[in-house]
Amino acid sequence: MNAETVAAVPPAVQLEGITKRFPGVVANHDVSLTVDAGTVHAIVGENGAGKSTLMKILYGMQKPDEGTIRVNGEEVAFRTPSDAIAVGIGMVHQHFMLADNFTVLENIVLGAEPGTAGVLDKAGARRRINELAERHGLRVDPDRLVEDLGVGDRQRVEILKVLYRGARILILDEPTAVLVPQEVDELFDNLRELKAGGLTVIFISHKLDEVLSIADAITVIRRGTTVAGVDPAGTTARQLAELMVGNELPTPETRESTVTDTVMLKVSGLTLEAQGGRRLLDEVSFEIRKGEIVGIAGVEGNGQSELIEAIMGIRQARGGLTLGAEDISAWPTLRRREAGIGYIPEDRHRQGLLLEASLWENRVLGHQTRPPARRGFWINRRVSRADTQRIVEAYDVRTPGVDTLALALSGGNQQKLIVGREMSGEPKVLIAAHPTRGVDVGAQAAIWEHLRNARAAGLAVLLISADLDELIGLSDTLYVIYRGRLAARLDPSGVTPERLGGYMTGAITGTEEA
Amino acid sequence: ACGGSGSGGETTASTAPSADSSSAPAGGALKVGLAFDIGGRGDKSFNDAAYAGLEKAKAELGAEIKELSPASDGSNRGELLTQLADAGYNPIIGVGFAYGEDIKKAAEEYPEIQFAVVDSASNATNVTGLLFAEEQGSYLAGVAAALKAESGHVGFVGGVENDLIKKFQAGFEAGVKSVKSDAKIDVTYLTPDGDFTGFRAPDKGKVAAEKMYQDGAEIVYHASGDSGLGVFQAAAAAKKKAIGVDSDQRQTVKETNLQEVIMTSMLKRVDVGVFEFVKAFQGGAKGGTDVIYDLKVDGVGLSTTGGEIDDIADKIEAAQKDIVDGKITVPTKP
Amino acid sequence: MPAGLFRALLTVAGAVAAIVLAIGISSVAIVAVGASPADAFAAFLNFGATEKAVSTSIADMLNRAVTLFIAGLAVAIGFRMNLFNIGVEGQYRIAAICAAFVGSTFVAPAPIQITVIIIVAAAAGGLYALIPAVMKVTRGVNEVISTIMLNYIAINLAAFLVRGPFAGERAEGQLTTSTPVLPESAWFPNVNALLEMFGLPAPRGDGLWGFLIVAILLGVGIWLVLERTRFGFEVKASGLNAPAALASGVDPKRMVISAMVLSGAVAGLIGLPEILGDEHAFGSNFTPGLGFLGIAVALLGRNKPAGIAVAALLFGFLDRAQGPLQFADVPPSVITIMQGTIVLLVVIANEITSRIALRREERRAAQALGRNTPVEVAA
Amino acid sequence: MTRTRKYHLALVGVAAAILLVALIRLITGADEITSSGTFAAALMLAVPIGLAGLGGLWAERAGVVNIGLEGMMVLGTWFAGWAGYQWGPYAALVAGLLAGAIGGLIHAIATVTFGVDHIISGVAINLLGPGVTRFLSEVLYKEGSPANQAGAGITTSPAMSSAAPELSLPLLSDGPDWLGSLESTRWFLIGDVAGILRGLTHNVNVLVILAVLMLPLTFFVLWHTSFGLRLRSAGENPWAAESLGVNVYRIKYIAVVISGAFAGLGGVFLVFVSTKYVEGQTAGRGFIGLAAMIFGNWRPGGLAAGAALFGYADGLQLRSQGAITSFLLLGAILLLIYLGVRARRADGLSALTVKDYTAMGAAVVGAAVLFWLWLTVDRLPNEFVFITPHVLTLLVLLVASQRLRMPKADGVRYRRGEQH
Ligand SMILES: Nc1ncnc2c1ncn2[C@@H]1O[C@H](COP(=O)(O)OP(=O)(O)OP(=O)(O)O)[C@@H](O)[C@H]1O
Ligand SMILES: Nc1ncnc2c1ncn2[C@@H]1O[C@H](COP(=O)(O)OP(=O)(O)OP(=O)(O)O)[C@@H](O)[C@H]1O
Ligand SMILES: [Mg+2]
Ligand SMILES: [Mg+2]
Repeated sequence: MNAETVAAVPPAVQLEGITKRFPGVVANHDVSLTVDAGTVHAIVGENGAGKSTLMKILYGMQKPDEGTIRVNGEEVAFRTPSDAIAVGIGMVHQHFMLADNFTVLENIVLGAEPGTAGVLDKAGARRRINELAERHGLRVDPDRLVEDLGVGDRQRVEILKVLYRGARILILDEPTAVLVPQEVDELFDNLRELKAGGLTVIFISHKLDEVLSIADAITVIRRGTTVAGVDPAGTTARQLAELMVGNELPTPETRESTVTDTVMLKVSGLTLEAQGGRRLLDEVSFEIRKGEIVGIAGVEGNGQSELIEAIMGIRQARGGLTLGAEDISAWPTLRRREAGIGYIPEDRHRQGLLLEASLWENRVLGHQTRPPARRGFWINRRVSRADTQRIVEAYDVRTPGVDTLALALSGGNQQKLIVGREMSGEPKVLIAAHPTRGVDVGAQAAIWEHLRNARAAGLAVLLISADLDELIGLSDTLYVIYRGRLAARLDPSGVTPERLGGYMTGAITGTEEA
Repeated sequence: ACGGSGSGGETTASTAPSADSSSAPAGGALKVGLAFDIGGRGDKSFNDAAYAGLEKAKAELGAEIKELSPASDGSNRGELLTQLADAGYNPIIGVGFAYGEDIKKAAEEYPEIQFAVVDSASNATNVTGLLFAEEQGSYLAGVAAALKAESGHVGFVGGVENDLIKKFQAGFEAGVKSVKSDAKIDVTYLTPDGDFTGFRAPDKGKVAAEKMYQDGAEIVYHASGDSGLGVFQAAAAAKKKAIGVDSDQRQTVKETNLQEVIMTSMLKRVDVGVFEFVKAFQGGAKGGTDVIYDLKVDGVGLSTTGGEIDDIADKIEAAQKDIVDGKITVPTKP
Repeated sequence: MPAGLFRALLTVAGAVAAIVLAIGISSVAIVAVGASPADAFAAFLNFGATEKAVSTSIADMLNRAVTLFIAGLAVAIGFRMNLFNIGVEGQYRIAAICAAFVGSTFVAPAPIQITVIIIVAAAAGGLYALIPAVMKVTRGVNEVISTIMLNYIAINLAAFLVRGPFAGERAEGQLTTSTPVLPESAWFPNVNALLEMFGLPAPRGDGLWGFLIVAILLGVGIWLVLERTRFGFEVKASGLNAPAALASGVDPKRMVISAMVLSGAVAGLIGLPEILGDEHAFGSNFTPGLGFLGIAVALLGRNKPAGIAVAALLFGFLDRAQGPLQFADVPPSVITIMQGTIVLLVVIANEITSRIALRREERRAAQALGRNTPVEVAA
Repeated sequence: MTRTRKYHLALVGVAAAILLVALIRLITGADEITSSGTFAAALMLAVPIGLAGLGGLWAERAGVVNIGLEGMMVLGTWFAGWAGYQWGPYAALVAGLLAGAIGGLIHAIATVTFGVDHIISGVAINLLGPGVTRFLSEVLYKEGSPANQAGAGITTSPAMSSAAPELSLPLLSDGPDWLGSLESTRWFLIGDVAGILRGLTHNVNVLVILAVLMLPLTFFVLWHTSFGLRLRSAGENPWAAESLGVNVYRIKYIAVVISGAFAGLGGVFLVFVSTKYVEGQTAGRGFIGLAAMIFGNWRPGGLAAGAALFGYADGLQLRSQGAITSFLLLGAILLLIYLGVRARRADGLSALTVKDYTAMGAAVVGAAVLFWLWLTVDRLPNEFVFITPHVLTLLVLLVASQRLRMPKADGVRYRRGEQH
């Protein structure tokens, strides 16, 4: 930013010539970054560009191979996060770092426990947390178990963790990935307050409009190096994206409707109760026709996961499920898959992949009972390999070969493999949950393209996503799920992300017919 | 017949075949091999007694000796025998009834070698069975216990519930009843057959004995290996008496407070058995028979260390005489 | 070099290094006793003076390896899908006594008789393993503790059966209890011929157990099932990532039941080499503890049949030296120490080597992604 | 459910249990069920299991599965015996503790530093423990060694130079021994309670007291100190802990070493009871301890209950094989109670599903069979008596295990900076 301020106060963070090599990968190469005190500084870049790594270095979780770190002008060398915490740096990680079986309080104080002679002072901690929460408008009940919290609350807990340690420099790695607009706005309000309080925020996101709305300065990273420092004032999302990837930013737009009137999947009165009798799914009913993409919008934790798992037969729910003409409500998962339901899970590492297995074995996963993967009760290795090769080429999965272990691939490439797998064997219905989450723009475009083509070929798709542009752009029909019931049925062509967010958070009620 | 081992062609040690030099092993040093049972040497009991006999043979007969212990799971008893045989040892002794089958096989493999097995009957022409009449010794222990226990309430703690230990129980019970037909005898086993931890569980022995003493038992006889330790402790705590087994435990147990509670011990002279066998072998004796070590040849008996049973020595003598004369036949099964 | 080959070579290298280290450690122990390591290791290699002795020793070693191999297989099947079947110990005991008894109740031509016995053993083992499996899928009972409990129960049950319902009649004064002796037709013919092929005389005693053949076939079969079939794939998937397996249509309950039962069925065979080839009955001398050793063998062999075979041979080789070591006046417990250290060190080596292999994998992946210049890779 | 309510429920449960047992005692006349002797024995047999269980708890709460407890316990027994005969019980205590801790250290090095599968490492240690101790015995206790003169053999150490002191509650269970006299009255309930209390307070070994104190201590440390919070975080989500500057490696090391020390302590206790090391005296208690810990849902209270159950069943079984049969009656009664509860919960027969019917039917049959057995069988074959504790454990697990929850990252290989 402008020179005077720099001269006045030393920059909060100053990274110079940071290089970090992982086996075979150079995550960061001679990165330089200057963050002025009391500003919100955004870092953007495609998947695997090296953002998280850079931040982990700044937070003392990774040691740089080369380069110097200055905090408030002082040169520092971190051995562990505690060193970073000591100089007032705090980090909210890309993936939640919470112990589910602990209370909010325990999660927050962990590592910085108050008390005398090692004995935990819970009352004191509770007071401090409540007071912090008040000051920054981050409401959470310190005594609840984290596993009972929604993503929004969890995000707040993460930020409280950092504030609790009196951090003056906050690192937020993709904090908005799982939030809806309203929650994002809340978060940004919080950030502005923090900024007003003189704190410095480093902010990573793939959502460029957000970046532009909150950031005072932006640094673009590509392939591990800083390619540009940008002033948000005079920049558009597209320009940013081009800086990131060097190509046009695609937007999901369904061309002419391919919806037929043969119903492919019919869900009627689907209901699922939790132990306490609380309804996770409440009389959910809808239809998906051949060549139709039905989108489901909703804040995470409102029943999306339960819905898709019920449709896949992973959870047992009451209610009707018909595929084409057949009632499949009593079928086990396997039979449903065999009948032609494809499944892109929301968490690829948890439900989608065998990380320690080769790519071709991951291709077989879910198809182990069908040709080409299966011959009699044998697994057909040769054909499976060949077919995996096909996917690798068709979906541009970047890998040395089909015998590579899945965990060696970047998340984006892992995702492409999964999409390719689920598309093969001509599914009749595809359940796609966050098909492009954490995937960079290039890969995003490719995956959208594949969805569109399949749709044109008559595939019925149930799309669940936190990316509202994706939802609006791809869906033919859009439902909003709120507290386990379908709160509204909307026409994608006539709805803005903001209004959609209103429905998702229950701010707007009542349905409107398309 | 003695020891209930009525199998044909048996002799008793007293009338063991006298040496006839012609069949003595041609010159050559005397190399005696011995294979222990699980636990091996240093168990302060059975195995050590056998080893004592072996050392006696070394000292008095100038034998060259080698003793082997099996793996802790006893999976390689047979291997030990062949290894001893291949190393040129003759005779070879297996300690413990577990060797019965393996000795038989080895004997067929090496007809030229003489074998002996402790606690198991001869099952080949070149195998000598060294059998002990534990029930007879236990009978005397029972007599002593009954005579000493005014209330007529005694107990028996068995380590592992197998037939060998049941021989002890049977003899003991018979002995007690012979004195006091209305006597009360508590019996407890620590583990079932096949679970040998019962011989190494002093705490369990203690619990079992404690109960007996609390119920009024005055003397408890144990056949439970190292678990006996617990029995002695219980006795000491209850200021009552106990009877040891196999060796003279009043000597082998070093704790003075425990020595005092060991009224007597039922001696099982495996050492005698081993030594006599080697001696007989040197004398040219051939196998194919069982040698019964019973009261008649002092193969079993009661220890008198501490002199606690001297006052009833005559009654014990009488019982012993009746058994030797065959007036009394002691059962081998409870 | 193809990733697979590279990984294999690395593993072998690691294992060798580990074993050398283990030998070093036990040498220290041996020196501590005042014996010379040289003698000790001579004892390990001393298979006897005469040819006959040598072939006997080899037979002993192989016979031991056979049982350990089967035990390892049984354990591995469960471990493959993170199903910790600690209950192999109990399963093989129950199976052995049932098979021994049933086999003694009838006489049929050898092939039929032996087949029936094997089937009974497998069935009994499988059924006994079914108990913890059902407890797990219906009531979510942790299999580690249920199988530990069932081991104790099995020991007692066997003791009861062998002295009660299944007891055979015994010679006067015989103190060992056992099931009725099997008819000749159930005695598994030995395969001393194998040794004779190498110009060795027939070993003494029962010679080389014919069950060796069964074990080999079993090993190949298990390998095929685990590595090549749909079932094997589902086992692997469940082991690597249960939620993913579930999401892809693998029924976890079915998997737990079938894997556990298969494991138990294989466990059922552990006792047979001894019973069919040597003792011809289940009795007081029946070898205990193979189930626990099986765990060590399986883990040493990385739950893969080939590896398990090697591990079993190694253990057999070490166990055989029980006698020779004592001839060399070295405490035989050195064997157990070696086995323990080898297991520990080999798995540590495995960890290190597989990490190296993984890094290499990632490097190649990253190169394919073309994110880095050669210079930096060199760095 | 709040902690206090849990606590009250527990109290009520215990009271109900005592009442029930007293009732059984009255009906069956099997006095051993509540005699002080039985409870003394139960306590003695439960302590080593409980200590092993605590060992398991400390390790697994920090995310390290420890089936090497048995091996560590064996080390504990040997070194306790070895130090005990030379320098007395306190040296034995220290030596056994250290030996176990070293076993734990090996486990920590393998699992934490090298990321070896926890089960493998544990199995290896279970091989090493007996191997090393046997080796040491063969070296130090062989014929002619000084120890051998002092009464050692390959399978036993010499006796401890002096026994560990034992304590009693003055007046109540000592001297006038009021509890004792109360017990001997055998009045319903009063006699029973007196017997139980006396059993737990008469001539109690100091180590028992120490061991029992370890339970609340463990609870306090793990749930009410910052160290405990960090330790448990290593078992729930080590990466979160790492990201907050907690040194997870160090925590895990400490936890596993302590775990080993507890196992060693269990070994020491066995030696105190037998006054010397006896080869194989652990007899699988390490595994039982682990079972008790899982049984107790990875919590000190629960594992105490598990250990107590084992100790009690084992002690009763050793003292009076006959009394065991009265458990058949107990089982029958429990089934009937279950039946009643289930029937009341289901409002009206209409609401009952097939599942309910089958369950209740099974309960009825079970109760009938057990009752019939109790009437007819007067003495079970010993083999069936011996397995009482194990069968009981299985039964309890069948009923309760749904509620078990193990630490999220238990048994997971943790490497710094490699979360996925
Ligand atoms: N711990 C690690 N070990 C090996 N390689 C790593 C490690 N962490 C990151 N990498 C490599 O460094 C590259 C940069 O990773 P990083 O997580 O920083 O990307 P990113 O910019 O955060 O991507 P995303 O936007 O998806 O979060 C990755 O592509 C990966 O190849
Ligand atoms: N700790 C690690 N060890 C090894 N590889 C790692 C590690 N962290 C990240 N990677 C690898 O770096 C590559 C990219 O990492 P990164 O997390 O940036 O990808 P991503 O697109 O964000 O995937 P995800 O969304 O699942 O995090 C992937 O191969 C990932 O497996
Ligand atoms: Mg990132
Ligand atoms: Mg990422």
